[in-house]
Amino acid sequence: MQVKVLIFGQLTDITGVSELQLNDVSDRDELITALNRQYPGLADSKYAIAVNKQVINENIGLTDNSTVALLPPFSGG
Amino acid sequence: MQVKVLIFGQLTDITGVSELQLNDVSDRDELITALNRQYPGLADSKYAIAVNKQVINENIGLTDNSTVALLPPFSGG
Amino acid sequence: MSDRKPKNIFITGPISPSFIAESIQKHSTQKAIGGHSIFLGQVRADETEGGVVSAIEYTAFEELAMDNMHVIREDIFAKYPLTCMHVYHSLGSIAAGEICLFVFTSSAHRKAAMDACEETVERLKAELPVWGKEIIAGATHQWKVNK
Amino acid sequence: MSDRKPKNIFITGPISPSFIAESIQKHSTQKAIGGHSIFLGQVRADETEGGVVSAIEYTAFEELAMDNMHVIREDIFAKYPLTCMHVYHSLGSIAAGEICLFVFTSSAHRKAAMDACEETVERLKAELPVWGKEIIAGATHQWKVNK
Repeated sequence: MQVKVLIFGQLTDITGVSELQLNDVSDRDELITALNRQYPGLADSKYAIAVNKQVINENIGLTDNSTVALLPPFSGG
Repeated sequence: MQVKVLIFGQLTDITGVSELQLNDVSDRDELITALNRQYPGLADSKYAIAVNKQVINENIGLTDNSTVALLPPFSGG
Repeated sequence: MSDRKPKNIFITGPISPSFIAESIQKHSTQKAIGGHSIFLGQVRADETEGGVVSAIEYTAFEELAMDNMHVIREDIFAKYPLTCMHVYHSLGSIAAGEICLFVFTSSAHRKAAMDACEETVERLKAELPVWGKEIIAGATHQWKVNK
Repeated sequence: MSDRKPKNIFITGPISPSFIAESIQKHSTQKAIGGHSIFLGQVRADETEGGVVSAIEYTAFEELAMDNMHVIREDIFAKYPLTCMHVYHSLGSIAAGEICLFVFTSSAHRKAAMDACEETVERLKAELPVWGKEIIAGATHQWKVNK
């Protein structure tokens, strides 16, 4: 199973990329754990998570080809 | 003694002119009386009076070359 | 009172979009500005008993209007941290669809610019000796009333 | 939900005064409009610890931003009697002094246009996934924080 992760704003300073693929993460919590292992700076960062453009506030299952976005606080306008 | 009277807005529909001279009116009340005699429609009209660009709310004396303005409700913007 | 002098706010005829664009452009050198608020009054083709309004013909007691606008400007600058304020009002005949009022406030932050713009619009409608004569298609007219 | 479709609000590069003028001009045919309210966001040359901001580089999660803007638009149209609303936000590098946000609301009467404009600005700053990276003269950067 593959999940696409989009990274935005100041989080790209930590990841160095704006998009990556994660394999074998079955839900949000596993995804966060995998991300924090790969990019320890993310653990200290504030961000919301959207799955397929829906912001989620609790753990949910991910499916193949889910697109997950990491959204730090907005600063448009 | 001469007083210049400036007429604005809908009041010009009554007077037909936007400026006139009145002689021998020594204060505001005499001026109003003279205007109402000349243009009876003014007696039924709502307007403020400014003397030398100061809006006045009570009777005051007029001097030679005073400029009096008749100001119906504003409708700019 | 500051040393700001009463400015002529009147323009003969409608206020053109290109005039507005030029006014906006001029502010690009003022790099402390973070927000501009603009209000534009546009002449409506209102349906009235006598017919449809085709234009408004604006007249003013110009000298008194400029004095009163100066007081409004001073009050607004005292109340809000503005970088600048510009106000233009048309005189003469302004056709329906054309712009007759342009109020433009700028500040470091949006809230001051927006609040100042709104308050300026409200005050100038109430305090400037300006009159609008609504021209009805078919040669009659009636006088505008501000709400 | 009405039949209004999500619109692309993003423009690459700064929003030019002439674009704003064209947008205003297009409304001259809409003769029920009495008031336009416009908010413009301009990039400030803020002094920061690291130096002076020379530009802001905007990025967005565009698809989600357009969805969220659609919701805001529907809410604002449901709440205020607007004739129209236009919103544009810049992407890419916008130099200090240039315009990065253009919100434009029109209504028969001024109050609705002004209130709707202000509420739209507040909501889009809070709800659109857009990020501003402040470029500091001298090659460093920091991320903008909305207040």
